[in-house]
Amino acid sequence: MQRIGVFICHCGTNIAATVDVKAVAEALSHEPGVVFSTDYQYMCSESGQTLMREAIREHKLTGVVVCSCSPRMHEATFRKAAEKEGLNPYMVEIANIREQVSWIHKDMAEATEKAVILGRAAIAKVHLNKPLKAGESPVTKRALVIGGGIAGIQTALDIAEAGFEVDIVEKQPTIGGKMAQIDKTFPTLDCAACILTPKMVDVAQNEKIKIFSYSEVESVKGFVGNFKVEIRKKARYVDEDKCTGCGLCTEKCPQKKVPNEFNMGFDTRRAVYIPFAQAVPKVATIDANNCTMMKTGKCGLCAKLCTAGAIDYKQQDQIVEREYGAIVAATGFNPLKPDKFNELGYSTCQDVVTSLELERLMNAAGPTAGTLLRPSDKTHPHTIVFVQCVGSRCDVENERGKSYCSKICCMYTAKHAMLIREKYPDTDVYVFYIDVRTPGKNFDEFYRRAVEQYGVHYIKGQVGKVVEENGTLKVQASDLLSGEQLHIDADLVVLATAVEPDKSARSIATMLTASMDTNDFFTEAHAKLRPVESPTAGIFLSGVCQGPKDIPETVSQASAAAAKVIGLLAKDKLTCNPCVANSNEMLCNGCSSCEKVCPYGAITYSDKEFRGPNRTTLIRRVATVNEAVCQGCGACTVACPSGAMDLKGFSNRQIMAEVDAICKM
Amino acid sequence: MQDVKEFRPTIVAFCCNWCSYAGADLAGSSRLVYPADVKIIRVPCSCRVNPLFILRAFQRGADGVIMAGCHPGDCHYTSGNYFARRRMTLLFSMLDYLGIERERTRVEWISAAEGAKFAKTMNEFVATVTALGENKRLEDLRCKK
Amino acid sequence: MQEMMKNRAYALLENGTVDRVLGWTRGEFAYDMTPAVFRNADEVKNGFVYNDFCAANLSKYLVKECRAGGKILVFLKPCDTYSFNQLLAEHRIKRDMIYVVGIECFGKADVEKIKEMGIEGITGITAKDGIYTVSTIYGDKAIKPADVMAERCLACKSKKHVVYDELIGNEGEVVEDCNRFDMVAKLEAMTPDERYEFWRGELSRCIRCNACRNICPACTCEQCIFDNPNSGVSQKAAVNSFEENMFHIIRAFHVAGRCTDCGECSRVCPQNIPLHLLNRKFIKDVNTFYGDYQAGEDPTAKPPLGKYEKNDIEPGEAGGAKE
Amino acid sequence: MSHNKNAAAVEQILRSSGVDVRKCMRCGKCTATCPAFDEMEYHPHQFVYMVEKGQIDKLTASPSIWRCLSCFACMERCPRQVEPAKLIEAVRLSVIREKGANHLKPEDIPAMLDEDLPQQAIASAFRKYSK
Amino acid sequence: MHMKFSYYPGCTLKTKAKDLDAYARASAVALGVDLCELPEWQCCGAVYPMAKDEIATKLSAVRALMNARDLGTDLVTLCSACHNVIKQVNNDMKTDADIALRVNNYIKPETPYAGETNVLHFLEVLRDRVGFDELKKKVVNPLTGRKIGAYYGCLLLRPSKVMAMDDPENPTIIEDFIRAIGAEPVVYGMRNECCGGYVTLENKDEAKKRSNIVLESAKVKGADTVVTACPLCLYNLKKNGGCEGVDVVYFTELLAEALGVK
Repeated sequence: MQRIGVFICHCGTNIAATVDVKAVAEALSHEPGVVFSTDYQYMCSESGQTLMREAIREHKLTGVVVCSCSPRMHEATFRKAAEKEGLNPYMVEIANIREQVSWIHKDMAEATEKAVILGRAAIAKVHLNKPLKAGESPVTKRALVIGGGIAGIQTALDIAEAGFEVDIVEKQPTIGGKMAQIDKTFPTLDCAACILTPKMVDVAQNEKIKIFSYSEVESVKGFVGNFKVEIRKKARYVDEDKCTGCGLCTEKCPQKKVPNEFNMGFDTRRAVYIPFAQAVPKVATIDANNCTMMKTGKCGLCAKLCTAGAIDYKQQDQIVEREYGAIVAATGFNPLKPDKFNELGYSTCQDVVTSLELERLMNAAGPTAGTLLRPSDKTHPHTIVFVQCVGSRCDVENERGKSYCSKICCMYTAKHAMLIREKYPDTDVYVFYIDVRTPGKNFDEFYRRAVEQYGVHYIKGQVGKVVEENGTLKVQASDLLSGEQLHIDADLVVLATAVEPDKSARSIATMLTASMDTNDFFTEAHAKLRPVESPTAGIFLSGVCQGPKDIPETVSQASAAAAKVIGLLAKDKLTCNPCVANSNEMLCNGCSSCEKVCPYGAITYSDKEFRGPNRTTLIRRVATVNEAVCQGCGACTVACPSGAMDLKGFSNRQIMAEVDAICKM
Repeated sequence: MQDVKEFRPTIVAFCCNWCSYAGADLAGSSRLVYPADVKIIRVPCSCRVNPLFILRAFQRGADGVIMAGCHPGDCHYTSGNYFARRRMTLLFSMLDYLGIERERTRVEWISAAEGAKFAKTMNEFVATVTALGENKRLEDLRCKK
Repeated sequence: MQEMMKNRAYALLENGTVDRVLGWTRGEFAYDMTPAVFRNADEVKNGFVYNDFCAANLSKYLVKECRAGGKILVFLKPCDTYSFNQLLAEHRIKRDMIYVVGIECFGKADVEKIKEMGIEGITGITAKDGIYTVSTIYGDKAIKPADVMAERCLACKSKKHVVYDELIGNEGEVVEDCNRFDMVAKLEAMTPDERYEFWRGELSRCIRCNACRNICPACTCEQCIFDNPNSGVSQKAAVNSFEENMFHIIRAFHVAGRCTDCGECSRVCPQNIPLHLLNRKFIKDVNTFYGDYQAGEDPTAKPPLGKYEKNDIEPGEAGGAKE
Repeated sequence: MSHNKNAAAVEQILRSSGVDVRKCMRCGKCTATCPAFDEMEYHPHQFVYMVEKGQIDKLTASPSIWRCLSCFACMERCPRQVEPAKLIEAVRLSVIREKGANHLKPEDIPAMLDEDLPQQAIASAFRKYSK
Repeated sequence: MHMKFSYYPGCTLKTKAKDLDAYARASAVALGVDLCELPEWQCCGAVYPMAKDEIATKLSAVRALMNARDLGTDLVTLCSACHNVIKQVNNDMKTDADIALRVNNYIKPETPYAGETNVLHFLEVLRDRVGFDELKKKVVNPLTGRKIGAYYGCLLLRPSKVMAMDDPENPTIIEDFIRAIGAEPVVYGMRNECCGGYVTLENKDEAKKRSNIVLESAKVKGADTVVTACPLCLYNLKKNGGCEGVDVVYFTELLAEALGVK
């Protein structure tokens, strides 16, 4: 028989005003096994915990019931206090008499009666509680970062800095991501390449970091500390180890007409290419869809030219299996294609461009060598209209856009406007905005500079229609503050399109069993307190894959994710949740019903010898639960017909004891 | 008129820890009233609810049993509520087949953010079961007071 | 038929393919054919019987036989092969220890039906040219097999063997239109009160002899929860209506998605409770809600309670009481 | 706002139009897109805001309600599904549903006709302007 | 290939817009499309009643839809306005339970109507049923060298969720049609902006302004002809707009011409 102590918390007046706490303590003191029952003003306070610890000591308690707020609030607090006194923490149960009683019932007699019943149920459960000990599992001391943009790069560098191995898997031929395409960065206006490329070089030179470029994650198995990942290294038809990145092939390849995705299609590249000069790894890639040799078997010029002998037309995709202790999703974003906003002319007018396209049109390494020219006729634009919030902040029922604010557009548009006015003072720049959102250090000052110093025309209103006539973009818009409808003849229109998570994120989340929101952003374990962790243990989030953010924020979050990864990899062993499934081998039929409903693959089977009747032995197939993998959902316990499978901490008998206590009026 | 004592049902609510129990907490912190007849048992996931528990509750005097879990697709354990949904669909259909009032059992998906739905569901369910009256068809007279 | 089976048994024992033979032998009464294991040709010769009263499904006996080692020959009727496959799927038997001989089946006789005809004191039954000759202490009587065919055979779902190593007789087909859900549908069409009365009338007769459980090829638990004092739900004998309901609901639930609808439970019930109607309800529901599924048809198929669809029907939407 | 003296009128217009004015984020795209802008005293975004503020009297008295072309452009392009055209129609209906308040009277028609005018124009105008 | 549809011509097509109707019927015959005029149709009301509490004004459209359902055919329209009204009302019957209930209570049909009929514009018949490639094969008199602007106006495209004919801001259906009959389509910015509509009755100036904006836009891009599917658009563009060198005709007229049945 357990020796149970019962503690009724007043929670100030939160409970005591509605529940007669003294009466509850008195009633529960008569329950079987209860040797101590009292009430106290704040059980969660230091002195409340001391009261409990003293009672455990004095009355030699083997079990504790606290009637208080929700266990989601203070179960951990009370269990920790009990543990300090040498009592197994899993011998403590909570009866929720605040959220489930005092806060929702008005009548004191009724509330008191229900509090007693809930207390009885908790006591009944404690009678069947057993001390539980958390198991341990080892940790593979290597991390995987999925995505090689600035988020992935920063996370990898920080993890490597702490002395752990990191692999980066990047689906493009080079790391660098979106930041590599950007011209200048706000609010300092320094050049993106100047601050990004040194970090890319650091990654390449770091002995702890291995880059799988032009590669994708194929499958993920295992659990926190023990992931097994298959990586598909896509055939790039160039031997990475041999290629010196000399670039001869990329200059001589006769197939010149491939749209250059790095420059947003404003110019062309060859079929064998290195995306940009500072690419890491600096290795050529053959684009099989456009290579004459790959398509027709006739050409082979690059192979003839390559002195290193790196070209290999027969290369195949390769699957590499690697083990990791932690995985970081850094899958990034893409700008929304504004083809559902054709009133703004994106599909019909060449000179209506997106902001990322404008980055390339202004970049010194871009298709116009940094001179801002219109795509249509390569002339200088003199009137430029920026449209904010294209595809952002749409009603959820509006299938054209996203419901969220993309967060970065206000700032980069101010940056664009300012850079243009700086370089081409004869240009008129209009920005149509709904709200200007600039929270961030030096951000509003930056925006004000665009207005005050650079004379950018900020207009509160939206553009309703853009029509091209005789090379001029006729912009029809509203100016809400003056109550006018404006008709502006513009030369260039720039759409600040919403960011959206990369398309690969959904399938990666499925592989990682990490949850996503309706917009396909990864969900964090806690919106405020655990923002860089996924609810799935061992999966961490870095950068825009978790939600829109700018570069400074991405980098801080990337480092935060790295810190969490380092915290995990620094451990030699992980403590597991002890409330896991457990199979009674004597009862197990080995029928595999449990295995079929286990979402974690935590159940395995083996043939074991058992003592049969008359001193015989017989071999039976029985289930074993891997306690490090089991998350304790209990699906298997119901699938099991023989009752062999049970859940520690929520056993069949414990739950039935609660049922009995509740129904016994 | 006869002097009958007002019938108050006993309702057992199995709530999953991650969504519905948190939804009940939210109902509490939002001070949304529902009858004291409802008593909640916390389980890790709706898939932990064994038909045995439901029958057991009826045996011991429950007049209604409700199971609440995360919305399909939102299970903390990814698939638990999908399995629970199949099990309860079949179990409830069987109880109905045996002539036991199907209104005494219910499944509802309630998220951690749906405190209001939790209170509304419990109010509705208590009203339904109160209207049905005492559970006679799955009672065990030995367990009656 | 019996002779062909015996000859195959001799041959397979002889050439060492199998060590034992699982078949039927005569029990206490002439119509009482009971499962038996034969260890050699002599035992087969003297004891092996096969006739229209060999209704027992032998699959379940293989669970025990597989633990005894060696290789065993088993004769399976088409419906028994579904149970066999299901046991295989659940790893309760080992395929490589078993040699399956499929045997053709035209339906089995139900001795209760013979007795209902007022025939008493039966001492022997022989079949010839499609007529049963029943010898009794009062003389011989001739009856037509169709008049005494077991209920479950009248609604036979399949004449096709889903597994065998060799076949005696001809292979049949799955019976598409077997009407086996008619009675379930009839019950569903009743009011809840009528259904309650019906089942009370049936289940209240239960004496908890456990015959249904012991014969059921799906009930092969190492220890049944109802026998396990630690399960918290053990019962020796049903004390009242609740326990009667409880036992049968849980038993049906435990075999839901696993029951092949072999009908053994109803066949062996000494109280003639139509227990198969509980299992068939689950089978019908599974077919309706989740698509047709026949347990044992494909041992690699995922059972309906071991899988799900995201848009599965909600418990509140499923069917419902007719007013 | 619920205590506004125009509460009943607002309620009627919201119910009749089915528009949720609270969804408006004041972006002004409706007004940017409106082809009848120059003819209007109050513009589409103002309809939304003024209904929300309960300024129904001003709207019902304004000639703007007869100027909407029902071209659905504001509805189509609104990122928030607010549908200002429906609101304008509801305000107009609240006027012409009053007895004798028809904006277009049969006796006005002959003067408007010309030989090419399609019936459709008259039918449309009656639907929009009269009850 | 033989296709049979119920056909709703609408009032104006029986009077001022006889051409729109007659050329369509002649072309339909040439294309093997059977347009069976719906018996006893009534005026659709010409404009879609947007208010939730307008029921009576939706009834004639519902009756037409119900007749087509009972005949077991899709319902084809030609006039943009009729198409807009009938398609939007159909959508109400499908998606707005309250409106559907009240309409059905009013009409009391044997089988309540719930938006079962498929409403097609004749252009959609050409695109999705006949196919522009097939149409091209049947052209005997290709309009080679003609530069034609498509005028969509408002009613064919908006609200796009309901009308679901094409991209509401960058449509191609009429351009593809123009290509199929051998002419060169001219894409211009104002092709989906309003012509002034019914406001022409009391505000000619506005209608003139709107129509001229549209025609100027087409002219700048080099169109010699603008096609429409709406009698009121045709009226506004021709009568109130009027742009030298730009003719305004019904699309069916060009279709008939190309098919040699004009």
